[in-house]
Formats: sequence, C-alpha cells, structure tokens
Amino acid sequence: NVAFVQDIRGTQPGVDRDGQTDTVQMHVVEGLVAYATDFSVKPMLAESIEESEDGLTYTFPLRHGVTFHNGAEMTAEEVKWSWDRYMDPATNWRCRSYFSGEDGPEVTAMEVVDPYTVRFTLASPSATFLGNLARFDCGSTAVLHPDSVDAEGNWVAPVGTGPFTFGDIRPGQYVELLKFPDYVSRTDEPDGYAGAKEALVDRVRFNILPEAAVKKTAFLAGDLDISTIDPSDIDEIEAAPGNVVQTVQTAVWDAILINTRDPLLSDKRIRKAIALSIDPEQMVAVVTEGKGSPNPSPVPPMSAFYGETEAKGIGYDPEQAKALLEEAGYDGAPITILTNRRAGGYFERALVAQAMMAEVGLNAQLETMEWGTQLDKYVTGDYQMQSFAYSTRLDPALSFEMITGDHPRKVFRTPEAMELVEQAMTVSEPAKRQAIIDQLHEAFLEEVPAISVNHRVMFYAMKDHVSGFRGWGAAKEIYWNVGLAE
Amino acid sequence: MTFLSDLSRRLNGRIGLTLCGLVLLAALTGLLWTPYDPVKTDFMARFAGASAEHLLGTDMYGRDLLSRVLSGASVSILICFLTVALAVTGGVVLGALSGFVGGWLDRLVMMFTEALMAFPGLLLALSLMVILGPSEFGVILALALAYLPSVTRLVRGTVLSVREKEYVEASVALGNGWLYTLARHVLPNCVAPLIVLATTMLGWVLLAESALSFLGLGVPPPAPTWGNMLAEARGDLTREPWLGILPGLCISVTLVGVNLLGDALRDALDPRNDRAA
Amino acid sequence: MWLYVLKRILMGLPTLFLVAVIVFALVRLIPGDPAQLMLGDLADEQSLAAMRARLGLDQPIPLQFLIWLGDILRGEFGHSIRTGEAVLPTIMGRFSVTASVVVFAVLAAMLVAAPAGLIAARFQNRRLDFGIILTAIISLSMPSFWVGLMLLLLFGVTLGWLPTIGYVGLDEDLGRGLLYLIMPVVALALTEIGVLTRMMRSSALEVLRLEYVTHARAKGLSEGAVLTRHVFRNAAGPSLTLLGLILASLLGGATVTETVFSLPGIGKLIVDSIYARDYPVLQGALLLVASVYVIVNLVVDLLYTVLDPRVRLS
Amino acid sequence: MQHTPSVLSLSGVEIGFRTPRGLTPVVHGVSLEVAPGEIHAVVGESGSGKTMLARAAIGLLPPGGEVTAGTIAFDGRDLAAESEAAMRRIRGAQIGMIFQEPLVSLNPSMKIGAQMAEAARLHTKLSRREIRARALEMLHAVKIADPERCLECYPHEFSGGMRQRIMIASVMLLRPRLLLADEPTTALDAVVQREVLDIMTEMTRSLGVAVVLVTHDLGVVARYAQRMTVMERGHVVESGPTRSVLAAPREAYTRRLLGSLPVAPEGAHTLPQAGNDSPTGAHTLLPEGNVSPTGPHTLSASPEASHALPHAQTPSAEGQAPRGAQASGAAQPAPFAGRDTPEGAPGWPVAGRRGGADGLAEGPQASLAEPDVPRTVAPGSPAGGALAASPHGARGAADGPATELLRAEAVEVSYEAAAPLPFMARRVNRVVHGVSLSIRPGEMLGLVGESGSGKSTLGRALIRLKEVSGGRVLYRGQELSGVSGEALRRLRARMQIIFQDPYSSLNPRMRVGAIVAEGLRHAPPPDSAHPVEEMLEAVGLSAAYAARFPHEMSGGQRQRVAIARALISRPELVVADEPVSALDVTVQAQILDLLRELRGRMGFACLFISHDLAVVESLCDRVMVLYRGRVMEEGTARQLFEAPRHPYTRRLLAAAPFLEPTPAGGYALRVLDEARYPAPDPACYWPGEGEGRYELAADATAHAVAYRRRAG
Ligand SMILES: Nc1ncnc2c1ncn2[C@@H]1O[C@H](COP(=O)(O)OP(=O)(O)OP(=O)(O)O)[C@@H](O)[C@H]1O
Ligand SMILES: Nc1ncnc2c1ncn2[C@@H]1O[C@H](COP(=O)(O)OP(=O)(O)OP(=O)(O)O)[C@@H](O)[C@H]1O
Ligand SMILES: [Mg+2]
Ligand SMILES: [Mg+2]
Repeated sequence: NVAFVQDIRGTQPGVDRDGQTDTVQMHVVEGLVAYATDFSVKPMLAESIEESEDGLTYTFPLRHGVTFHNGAEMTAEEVKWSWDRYMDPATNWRCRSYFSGEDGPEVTAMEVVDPYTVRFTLASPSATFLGNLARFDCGSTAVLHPDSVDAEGNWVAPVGTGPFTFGDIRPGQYVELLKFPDYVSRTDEPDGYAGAKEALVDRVRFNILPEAAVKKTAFLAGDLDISTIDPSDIDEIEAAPGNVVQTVQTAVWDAILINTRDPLLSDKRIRKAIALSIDPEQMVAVVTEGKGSPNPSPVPPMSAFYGETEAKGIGYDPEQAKALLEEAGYDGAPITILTNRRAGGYFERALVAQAMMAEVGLNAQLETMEWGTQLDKYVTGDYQMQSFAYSTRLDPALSFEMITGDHPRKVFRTPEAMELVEQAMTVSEPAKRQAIIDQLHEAFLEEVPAISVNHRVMFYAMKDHVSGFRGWGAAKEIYWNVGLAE
Repeated sequence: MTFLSDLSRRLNGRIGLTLCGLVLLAALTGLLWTPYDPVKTDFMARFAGASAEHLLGTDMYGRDLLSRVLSGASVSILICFLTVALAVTGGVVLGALSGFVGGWLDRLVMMFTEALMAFPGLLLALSLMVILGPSEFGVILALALAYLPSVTRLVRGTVLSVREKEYVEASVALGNGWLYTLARHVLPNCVAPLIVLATTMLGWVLLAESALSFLGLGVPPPAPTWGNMLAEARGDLTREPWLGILPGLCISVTLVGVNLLGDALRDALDPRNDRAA
Repeated sequence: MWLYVLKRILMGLPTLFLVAVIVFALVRLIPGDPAQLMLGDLADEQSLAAMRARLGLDQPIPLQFLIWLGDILRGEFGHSIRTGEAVLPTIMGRFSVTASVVVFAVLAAMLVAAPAGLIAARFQNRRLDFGIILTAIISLSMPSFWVGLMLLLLFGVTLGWLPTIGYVGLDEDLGRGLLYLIMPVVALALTEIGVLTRMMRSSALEVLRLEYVTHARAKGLSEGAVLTRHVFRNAAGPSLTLLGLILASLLGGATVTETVFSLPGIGKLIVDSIYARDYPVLQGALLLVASVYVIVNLVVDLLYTVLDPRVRLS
Repeated sequence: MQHTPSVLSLSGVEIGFRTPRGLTPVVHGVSLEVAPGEIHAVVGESGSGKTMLARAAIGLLPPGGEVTAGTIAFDGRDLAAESEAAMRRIRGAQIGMIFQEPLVSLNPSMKIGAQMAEAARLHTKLSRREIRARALEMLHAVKIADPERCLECYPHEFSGGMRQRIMIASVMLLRPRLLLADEPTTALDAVVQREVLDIMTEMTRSLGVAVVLVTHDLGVVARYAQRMTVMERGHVVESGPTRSVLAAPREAYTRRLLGSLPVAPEGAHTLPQAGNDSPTGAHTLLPEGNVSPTGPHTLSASPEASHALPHAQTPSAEGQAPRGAQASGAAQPAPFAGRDTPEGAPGWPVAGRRGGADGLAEGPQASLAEPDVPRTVAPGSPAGGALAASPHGARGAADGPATELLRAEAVEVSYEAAAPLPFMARRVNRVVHGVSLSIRPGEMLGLVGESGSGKSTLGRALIRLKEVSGGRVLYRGQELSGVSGEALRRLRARMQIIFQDPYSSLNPRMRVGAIVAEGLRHAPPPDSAHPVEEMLEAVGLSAAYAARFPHEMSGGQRQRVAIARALISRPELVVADEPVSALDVTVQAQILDLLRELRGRMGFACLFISHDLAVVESLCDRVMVLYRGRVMEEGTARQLFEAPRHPYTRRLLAAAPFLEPTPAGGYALRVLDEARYPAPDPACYWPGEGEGRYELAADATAHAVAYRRRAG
C-alpha cells in the first residue's frame, strides 16, 4: 500500500500520460533503453547499445527470452511494430516530434536486422536520441505486444514486459499492480529504471490520497507502507516506533521565476537585487527542514554536467541589494509573487522570499492561487514573480531549454542564451557540452530570469518492514525490488 | 432597547450576546491593533509555545498566533458580514420583487434561484472561486451568490404570504401604490425571519470559508482567517494540535454564539413567546 | 398523482436546461486550459494545439455548448479529458459511493435528531431542552473537515479500530463496506444532527401548541404516545423539507468529507475535475447533481403527501 | 336545587399562572356543581377564566398554570389526589373534552378511524372489531352520511361542522360521565352550529352525560342549557337555572351582558335620510333601575323550568303568544328537521302555493310588535302595502343612477387555480354568479349567507380589490374596471373596507396612529389639525392609543382601529365584512352603536356582511341572502326577518337563536313563528339541484326571491 496523488490518466504509455501516470506505467512496460540513477542511458530490453562512429545509426541487439505478459517472447518484430505505431500520427504519441524531424533529427529508418536486432538510422547526429527514447514522458518508447490493441487498432491494455501487470483500477481510489511471475530480469545491478528488477510483492496498490493530512494519518494508522511526507512531519514520524524516513535528492527544480518582460522587473538591477536579498541557505533550510542544500543552477546536482561552475551562485548580499535598488530608483512599488498551496513547498518558498525581500526594502506581496490558474498565468506570462517547479529534466541542455526561449512562458530570453541552448542540444561531446553548460549557467546568473532555490529533496516515510525501497533523482518511485518483511 | 433587554432576559440570548460581543471585540481589536504583524514570519521561532513574547505561541512559520487570531477575527467577521449583507440585499430585492410583482418576473427569478440551488452551495462557491481567483473579495462574492437563492426564496415566500394578509389589501384599498405598499407593509414583516436566517447564515459563511480553505480556495494565505488558519494547521494536528484547536475553537464559539443569538432572536421576535422566560 | 409527477418533471426541465447553461458557462469561465494542465511544464506549442483539437476545445464556445447539449440529449456525456473514460459510468459510479454514505448519514442523523428535537420541545425552556439545544449547536458549529480529521486521528490512529483510507462497495462486501462507512457517516451525521434537531424542535413546538395535542392528552394518552403518534408526524414536515435540502446538497457532493476520508465520491470528482479543468466530467457531474436535486425535491414533495394528507397534489 | 349527586363539583377553585413576576391568579374561588344529564353553561366575558376552569377539570392546565386552592371532585373523587397515571385513566374514559376549534382539534395526519379507536384501545378491553363497530355506531348517531368511508378519511376532507360532529362522536365513543365542551361552535355558521349542538344535546341526554358548555353565545345557552353560570374576571357573578337567570338577571354584569344583545329595531327599518323620524339607535341598554329583583331564579311562567326539557314539542301553540311573554318551553330546537336537505324537509309547513306577487305573511303579526310602538305593518294587511314605508322599497323609476352610489350588474367573480400542467388551461372556480345590487347613499345593505357562499369575495369585488370576471360594477355611474392609476387611487379613498379579521388587517409593525393616518394619504386634506386623534376619539378610543401596536390592544379595540382607518377619509361607501363576528356581546354592541352613530353623522353607505342575523336585523335597512354565490332572497330587513320566503332564508332564521327582552325586564328566546311565515315556494331555486334557470324575481315591494325557471 503506497500513497499516490491522483488518478492515472490511462494505461497507454507516452500517450495517456502525466507524471503520475508515467510512474505507474513504468512498472508495466519497458523500452529498449532506460535511465539509470545517474541519468545515463542504459540498455534495458536491448542487450547493449551500438552507436555508429558518425552518430547516425544506433543498433540494438535484443535480449533473448524476454516474455510479454501474454507469454509471447519479445522479438524485433514487436519492437518494429511498436515503433511504427508510435510514429503513426494517429497514435498521438507525445514524443513523435522528437523523432520525426520536427523537433530534433529525423529517424529516417527503423529496421529489423534479425529477430533479435533492430537498427535506427538518423538524419543527423543527436546528443539526445537515446535520452529521448528513454524519457518517462515518452513512456520509455516501450516495446509492446500487438495484443495491446484490438483489431481496429484501438488501445486495449498494455501487454508489455515489465515486472508488474495492471490489476484493479478504481478511479478515485487506487491503481493496483500485480506481480508478473514470469518476468525475465536483467542480471546487472538494479540502477534506476535499468538493471535487475524483481517484483517481491504480489501487488502494489497506489492509493490516491491528494490530501497531505490524510496521507499522514493513514500512514500513522498503518494503512500505508510507503508514503511521501511533508518535511515538517519528518521528526514526528521518525519519533514514532516502526517508521523510517528516507530522504532523496531529486532532479525536480524548485525556482522562483522572475518575469523579465514585466515593466518593473525588466530592470536587471532589480532582478539582481531580488536575488541578492535572498539567503538560499536559510530558505532551503526552512523549506526542507534542513535536509536539503541550495543549488544555484537549473542543472541537477546528480547530473554528470554538474561542476564547480554550477555550484557557484550569485550569493547573499543585502547591502549590495539595497544599493542596486537605490541605483535603479526602486520606489517601493509592490511586486506580486504568485504561489499555490500544492505539496512541494511552493508556498513556503514564496513566503520566505517575501520575508527576505522585505528586509532589503522590496515590497513583495503574495498571491496564493489555485494551481490551474497559476499555470495559466505561467503560460501566458501574466505575472511578476512566481514560485514554480520544473519536473525532472535528465539532460542539462533540457534543464536550460525549459526556461529559455521566445515563448511568453519562458523567462530566459536573451538571444545569447537561446543560441547556447541550441548548441547544447546538438553537441554530444561531453567536454564541449560542459563548456556550453557552464556558459549558460553564467549567463543565467547574469540575467537573473529566475532564482534557483534547490533541487527538491523528497521524503519517503515507510514502515520498517519495508525493504529495498530506493528513491532516486527522477522522483519516480520504483516498487520492484521492494519487499515486505513479515 | 426594550428589544435588547428582552433578548438579554433569555438565557440563550445572554450567552449568545456575550459570545458574539467577545468575537466582535476580538475582530475590532484585530482591525486596529495586533501585537505583531500577523503575516510576519520568523523562521527562528517556529512552533514556539506560549511565552511572554508570544502569548499564544507561534505557528509553523513563526507567526505570532495571537496576532493572527485577532487579525483573523477581523477578516473572518468582515467576510461574514459582507457576505451576508450582500446575499441579504440581493435576496431581498429579488425576492421582494419576485414575490410582489409576480408574473413572468417571478417565474424568471424562481427559475434562476432554482437552478442555482440545484448546485450544492459549496460547489457553486468553489467553482466561482476558481473563476474569480482566491481573494477576500472572491470569497465574499462566491458565498454571497451561493446563499442568494435561499434568501431570495425566503423573502419571496414571506412576501407571498404577507401579500395575502389583509393589511396589505387594506393598504391597496386605501389607494396606496404598490411600491409604497411593498416598502411600508410587506417588507417590514419579512424582517423577523430574515434576521434569523441572517444570523444562521453568518455561521454558515464562517464554516464555508473554512471548508473552502480546506479545499484550497478560501481566503488565500498568508492573510489570516480562522478558516484558513484551521486549514493550514491540519497537517500539524498530531504535532501541534493547538494550532488547529485555537482557530477551530474561535469558529465554534462564534457559531455557538451566533446560533444562540439567532434562537433568542426568533423567540424574541415571536409574539407568542412573549411571556417565556 | 402521476399527473403531478409528470408536471413536476416537466417543470424541472427548464430548470435543468438553465442549469446546463450555467454549468457550461461556469466551466468555461474557469481560467486555465486543460491541455496545458495535462502537459504541465513539459507543454510545447504543437502538443498543446494537438491536444486542444483532440478535446474539441478549438471550436467557438457557443458551438461547443450546442455540441455538448446535443450529445447530452442523445445520452452521450462524452469522455473525460484526463482519463478518457466515459463520463456517464464514471459519474454514476462516483455518485453511488456518495449516495451510500449520505443516505446512511442522513438516516442516522434523523434517527437521533427526531427524538432529540421532540424531547427538547416537550421540555421547552427547561434544563433538558437547553442541554439538547446546546449540544446540537455545538455539533453544527464544528467545521466538517475538522470533525473528520479528529475522527481519523481518534479511531484510525490512536485506537486503530477503523481503516483510515479506502472504500469497499456495499455490493462487494457488506460487512467490510459498512466498516469503511462508519467514520464518514458519523462525521457527516454529526453536523447534520444539529440542524435537524433544531428544526424538529421548532416545528414540534408549533405542533405542541395546537389543540389536537391537548385533545390527545384529554383522551388519556401518555406523553410518549402523544409525542410519537400525534406530534411527530405533524412536526416532521419542515424537517423533511430540510432533510431533502440536506440530502440533495450532500448527494451533490459531501466534498469535504469525501476528501478527508478519501472516498471516491462525486464531490471529490467535481473538485478534482475543477482542478484538472476536466470539462466533460465537470459538466456531466454538475448536471447529475442538479438532476438529483430536482428528483430529491420531487420525492420529498411526494413524501409530504404521505405525512400530511392535507397536501393535495394538484 | 340538585338532589342527584353531582358528577363534577368544584368548590372554591382558584387557578393561577406562574410567571417570572410571581403567581397571577386568573380564577378566584369558583364553585359549581354539574348533575348527570344536565347541561351547564358557563358564560362570561372573554378572558374571564372559562377555559381554564374546564381545563382544570380534566387536569390539563397549560404549562405554568395550576390549581392553587379548592377542590375539584369528579364523582366524589378529589382529582388533585389522583396520580398522573390515574388521571390518564380518567381522561377520555370518564371525562371527555371537546375543544373550541374543530379545525385544529383533530390530528390532520391521522385517519378518523385511527383517532377514534385510539382512546378506546387505551381505555377499554374491546377488540378491534368491536371498537370499529362502536365507532360506526357513533358516527351514525352524529349523522355522518357514510360512516364506513368516514373512518378511512382524513379530517381535512370534512367541513368544520362535520369535523365537530366527528369530535363529538369520538369523545362520546367512550361513554364518559362528564363532557367538557369549550366553545364548541364558535367557528361555525348558524345552521351548522344548530346541527352540532342538537346532536350533542341528544347524545348526552340519551347517555345521561353531564355537560359543561362554555360559550359566549347567550342564545345557545338559552336554547340548550338547563343551568348557567356567569363569570367575570375569574369570579362567578351569577349562577342558576338558565331561564330564571335570563328572565330575571340579578347582577349588574349579567344585565350588562344581556343588555348588549342586538335587538331588532322597534321602529321600521328605515333610512335616516328618508326623512323618517324613527330613531336609528334601536339598541337598548337596560336601565339599571328598570329591573325589579324577581327573587329566586325560577320562572313563574313555567314551573318545571329548571329541569330537563321535553324534547320534541311543536311550537305552534306558543307561536301565537306574544314574543315578550315567551315561556321557557320555547327554548327548544325548532322542529325544522330539514337540516341536510332543505327541500325535502317535512318540517316546512307548506301553507300554500305562490300566487302572483303576494306571498307575504298573512297571519297576524302582533306577536312581533312591542305594545307601545306602532307597527308599520298592520297585522293582516295586504302584502303589497306592508313594506311601502321604506322609501326605497320599490326598485322602480325612483332608482335613477344618480341617486345610486354603487351599482353591480350581474357580477361574477372567480378564483383561478394553477394549471395542472404547464400550457393547460387554468382551473377556474367561480364563486360569485351574476349578482346584481345597488346601494344608495346612506343605506345599510346586509349580506348574509352560509360560510363560503362568497360574501367576502363579493364585497371585495365591489370595491375592486378583486377583479370581476363578468358583469360590471359602477360607482356613481362610472365603471370601476375602466379606472386605473391615480384616478383609481383617488376613487379607492372614497370606498373603504373593514376586513373580516381586524387583527390580520392591521400591520403588526405599525403603530395605531400611523395605521389610521394612512387612511388620509389619498383623501382630501382634512379640515382639522389632529385628524387621527379626533378619529380615534370618534370611535371611542382615547388619543393615547395612537402610540400602541395592534397586539397591545384587545379585539374590540383593534376592530375600532380598523373602522377608524376606514372612516377617516370620510368615504362614501364602506364594506364592513363581519366586523363583529369574533367578539363577545358587550364589545359587539359597542361597535354596532358606533356604526349607527357614524352613519347618522356622516351619512355613509355600508355593505354589512355578517353571520349574525340578530345583528343584521338590528342594523340593516335591506338584506340580501347569498347561497353558493347566488342571491336567494333580497328585501328589507323586516321583509326578510318577518316574512322569509326562500327555504334557505328560513333555515337560517330557524337555526339562529334570537334572545329578546321580555316585558318583565328579562330575556327569553324568540320563537320563530313559522306557521305564519308564508310557505316556501317549491319552485325556489337551489343551486345544483334540478334543471332550470336561476332567476331572481322581485315583487312590487322589491322583495325578491330566487326562482327556478324552466329552460326555454
Ligand atoms: N398560558 C397562560 N399563561 C398565563 N396566563 C394565561 C395563560 N392562558 C390564559 N391565561 C390567562 O387566564 C385568564 C383566563 O383565560 P381563559 O382562557 O380561561 O379565558 P376564557 O374565559 O376562556 O376567555 P375566552 O372567552 O376568550 O376564551 C386570561 O386572563 C388569560 O390571560
Ligand atoms: N383566495 C382564494 N382562492 C381560491 N378560492 C377562494 C379564495 N378565497 C375564497 N375562496 C373560495 O371562494 C368561496 C367564497 O369565499 P368567501 O370568503 O367569499 O366566502 P364567505 O361567504 O365570505 O365565507 P365566510 O362566511 O366563511 O367568511 C369559498 O368557497 C372559498 O373556498
Ligand atoms: Mg376560552
Ligand atoms: Mg367572509
């Protein structure tokens, strides 16, 4: 019994999806490749990954003896069938554009080399091809058996290769996963979505409990084995016998966005003053109960590209902030920070920011709203500042891409930044990429389109009879290899 | 004055008046003065217990609880009053016209109130809150609209029954115009049930605001109301129950006061109970 | 009688149409974009546009309304934007959960409130009366989520007697189903008991003043018989109306209670749909709720004639 | 003096109410004995403690009330000593009680059968079937048409009179020894009242039940009670055999009470403007010194007076006797058996067919004459000339529209019920069918008829408070429905209405001064500086009352406020709808005096609607009898009261007990000398019966009667 926030949207990987749905689906289906804990891409159903020198072809020898939930063996045929289905616009696959040439290099061919080998051919080299294949929101480009659809091609249910199958789905109550007894595991170490998997429990029930107080009570009452909890509850839960709290650093980026197109905030000095007024150490300490540490960069700390440059921030200097404000002629005009009461510390961050900004004379006001409305304002760029968060981006280029661009929802709007992001997307050589990322970070600090607070730490409370649960940076719970002691 | 003394002669009236008086006093204090800024956070002093510095302690963000309760009183009470005032004004105008004029106007108004009533008040308010955006103003407007139909119906019902009374006919017989008759003869007789409804409604508004806050759409924090304080404290019920008990108690006390007062008012306004002690 | 029912249903139709208009307008007035919400921060232009087109949100709003209305009339409520499930079965399923909780709660409330109100009225202005009324007022003075959380803490956590989450349909397993219902029912009933008790008391007071009560006493009936046989039925009218209103409004969503006890009820569905801007579900659910209101009112009026033969249905 | 042991005996009973300010006594040392088979009436002013006395006897004082002294003994047992459980066994089984209002005394949500059986199951060991049989028997005894069906019905399916009869049946079902009847018929009209009381008397007599009858209707007392007790402010003023108390009241209060009875004017029913010199103030107050004490309360005329009365007795013998000397034997139900179906009534002596325009009384009418007042109608005088004394008796040429204040032509009024289905036709309930009338300035037109016959509705339609659905109403030749806006408002100020229920016609939240002053809003500016105060004083209220609220006044005072409001604008026409129906006789007399006086002073015309025939007789010039929305008979008051021709009119008259002063200074029941009434014409019209068209035909004296005309 585990806690879960909302209903899943469906069972069709990469199509009927949202972050929560992905989490569940990833227990049922697998792709050729998968993300490992360090966000490197590792083979999953593929035995290995063979990239050509020119970076234009990828060949995947498949593992032998992997069975679908319906008992059939997985072969290149199904991989091909799955791919063709994804690339059919009628399928509505979320990630089609990444492979069709619209939004990255086109996959010109996908061939079955032999029953246990497939090959992809790209129009141009891509640093992100493998990553895109493994993306959660693409449903890991899961390999499905044609039985997943009916004769007319309508979706029925995923017949995949994962360690679990779908059990009971009760909207508004829970989603249940059942152990797939014939699962054929890899033999390498469990590593994120890659590596060995074994369903140790017969069933996993994702209870839909959006209300934090309820979740906590249910956990305390022993009706949940694992649950995310608010940082403020850690002490209390740990104090009770039989409870364990696991702290996990994730790649979810918590930031306070500053609308660079706002008349007042378009003044870089004011933005800088805001950034300087905020003491990241204290803010993070408050929001995470001292469990997290600040991160001045959008790039997550566990990323291979996270280096010394990224760890350097603008610093906390109220005096300089005041001076800048003076220089900019700030007259105490109110600055509104949008926030909401969702779990995840949005509200607390805004609250602390407001208090800290007030210290240097910035007249910040909080406006708490419902998430949907805030999101709308985010998209239309109709705000001054807002407490926001971005879900896991496993590639540093994407970490910048998500805030950089010309669209109203993007805050990092300098041509230089856009150019750099463009480069980061195509260059795949690590050293060169690192340089670009470093440059981007510096530009980010210079421009101050957002205040990077930290990458979120999550807290999982579990009963001490739970073994093997490991949270990871992707902030996606994994329930294979998790067992319950009697 | 005789009315007030009549009220205070009853036990429920006395208790009701006392409790409501206390609440009003708190609201007034909160409006004029609080020991600290109620939204001022102090992360060094979170969950502080009662002390000389913070008489009632502080909350999860280190805000002074006494200040918040006082200031919350003024916001909550203001919201209650404005909401009720709005609903009553609108309801009286609509209900009176609908009941007195009758005909298609009546049918139209009734269809609208019927349609509005077909939504549970909280849901209606909830939808409106999402549309209006959470703010004191939004809460007031949403709840007023949610309660408008019941006031309209009450007034219309009373107007309809009063309209049948012979003193209204007598007024017509004297040659008085309908507006005069409505204002002079009909409406004053709707006042008693309306007062009772209004007092009850004050309580509902308080509860509804806290329910809205619980669902994430009440008066947006950090501005304190009892409702959102209670809602905010729900996660800390096991850790620091006091944070929830205090605003909860405030709400309950107000409701008890208002309801007792409403009861007493009903008794006092009912001529048949004249002699009741 | 059947003519009356027919008439009431006919009269309910314009109301329901108006409700449909209001629902639609309300829903479309909500700022935010379902496509946006679904895709979250990962959204980009193409996927948003594609999503909108798929949801039919790219049509002009009046057209959307007509399409929706046409669909409704054909009994087609559409599919959820979020989960793609057909709306009608979804809302019916959710409604049945709410209904089982609410009906039990209202019955329980009435079972307590009716005698309490009668007794309070009988001993008007005495200490017993005051005690009952004070209890009633206190019970209705507590915010419902507060009551719910307290119950959860007490019976779920501290005592560990009752499950804190989950729901089992009564049709699946009666015993366990009831077990899961206890707390929500108690929480809901607690707040309604107060209102009903007070209503019962005041209408019983009216009746107690009437001559036939004295007449019943003059026949030599005991107080208990007078209260149950003569006062109760005649005093039940206003309480029944109130009960109907409560029932209708709770059936339309005991939102808070459902949230606290994580029940998959219609109120919670509506709130979730609001948050997710799941227009078809929201519209369907609100329409259902409004129809329930109309039907409950009709049933209450029919019951009224059982209680009070003077009320003729014409 | 009683020789049989009393069933109920009160001695020195005092009743008080506990209030926050201490004990308020309401009944002071009342003693009273009721023998088996005896009907003992308790009369007195309103609030004198009659109800409390009755309720004390069954141990059901309202909360706060208690018996503070004295004993109440039932069958020799002191009720105070009985436990509550024992009292419950006595209630219903031994002592039955009938309450004032039949409309609220039966539980509306229980079937009659269940209500009747309830007490029987409690107090007897009878089986279900036996109880049912007995219930049927009782219902039969009270003349309920279909007892079987009745058991399955709910109270609302019956009229007030039937409900009261059912009440009696259900109380008598248990054969109680004592029956307490608290104003059992005040809400009923004369005909129904008569039926109910007759049945009650009959049943109590046959079962030997002792009855305490609380009432304020002295006529009822005279007709039904053997003994009476007069109460005033909690004290017994006078007690004794009915006839002797009535014939020779000893106490001032009793005399005052009796003196307040309305009495037919001794002169002709004439209009003041007609130049007739006869006084309009015919109401006579007994001068204090006028009555010589007559010693013991026994009637010299009738030795057996104080004991049980012979039941069936033909009044024909007494019919010849002068009214004033009427003996107590006349205090009998008149033998008009046709209570339910008037036409089939064998009791109506059919003396002759209607021939031509005559048909007025042919017998000597001396019985109605006061010795010293010359009658305008000479005994035996031809019908044609009999009523010529009234200048407006003939409706002929003299009746030019110019002299008419209000004229109604074939007025129809209906109430619309909501349509059963939308878009279906509304159901229309026509209440007034083609009524024509005219009122001249200064005329008092009486309107009588059974409850629900449309009197109030007609009154309202005449001043356009209700729209007519047919016909037209002309006010000084101007058609009312054509007027609107300001003109209508001005017109309305000239026509006023005094509503049936004074209390509900006064806004409870306005002070009396403001209420009365409202009457001036649309009236021409008054000539005096303090019109309100003057008006209040004119209706006999001191100016200080202006500051009061309606609920701070007594019924009579409120009534006068309503009258003041109607009269302050000096209207030309007033519709007075039952202004005195709910009042006790003293207050009633006050108001009638006032009306007469005002008419004399201001010369206004009045449509006077009432159930109380004695009042109408004493006040009105002309009278119309309405039955189911149609005029049954119309004529001068004298014509109607002395020579009624329509069976319905006669039924009304027969039912109403009139008390009249005797020459000896006391009072006795008036006997309707129906033998000398002209025979009702079988061709008279009854709504809903037989075919044929309704037609109102007047004779030369403008005495009009409804006839049925064959179609075609
Ligand atoms: N519940 C009560 N509390 C206090 N005083 C009461 C109460 N009920 C009646 N009284 C008083 O008792 C007195 C006697 O009342 P009661 O009803 O016996 O009068 P009544 O003679 O029956 O009058 P009516 O002819 O109007 O029915 C009145 O003065 C009345 O004010
Ligand atoms: N507002 C109304 N709506 C419908 N029907 C009515 C209404 N008022 C009166 N009636 C009906 O009209 C008929 C005549 O009523 P109305 O009041 O004129 O009688 P009434 O002669 O004045 O009787 P009463 O002597 O009892 O006052 C009755 O049958 C009554 O039921
Ligand atoms: Mg009385
Ligand atoms: Mg009338």
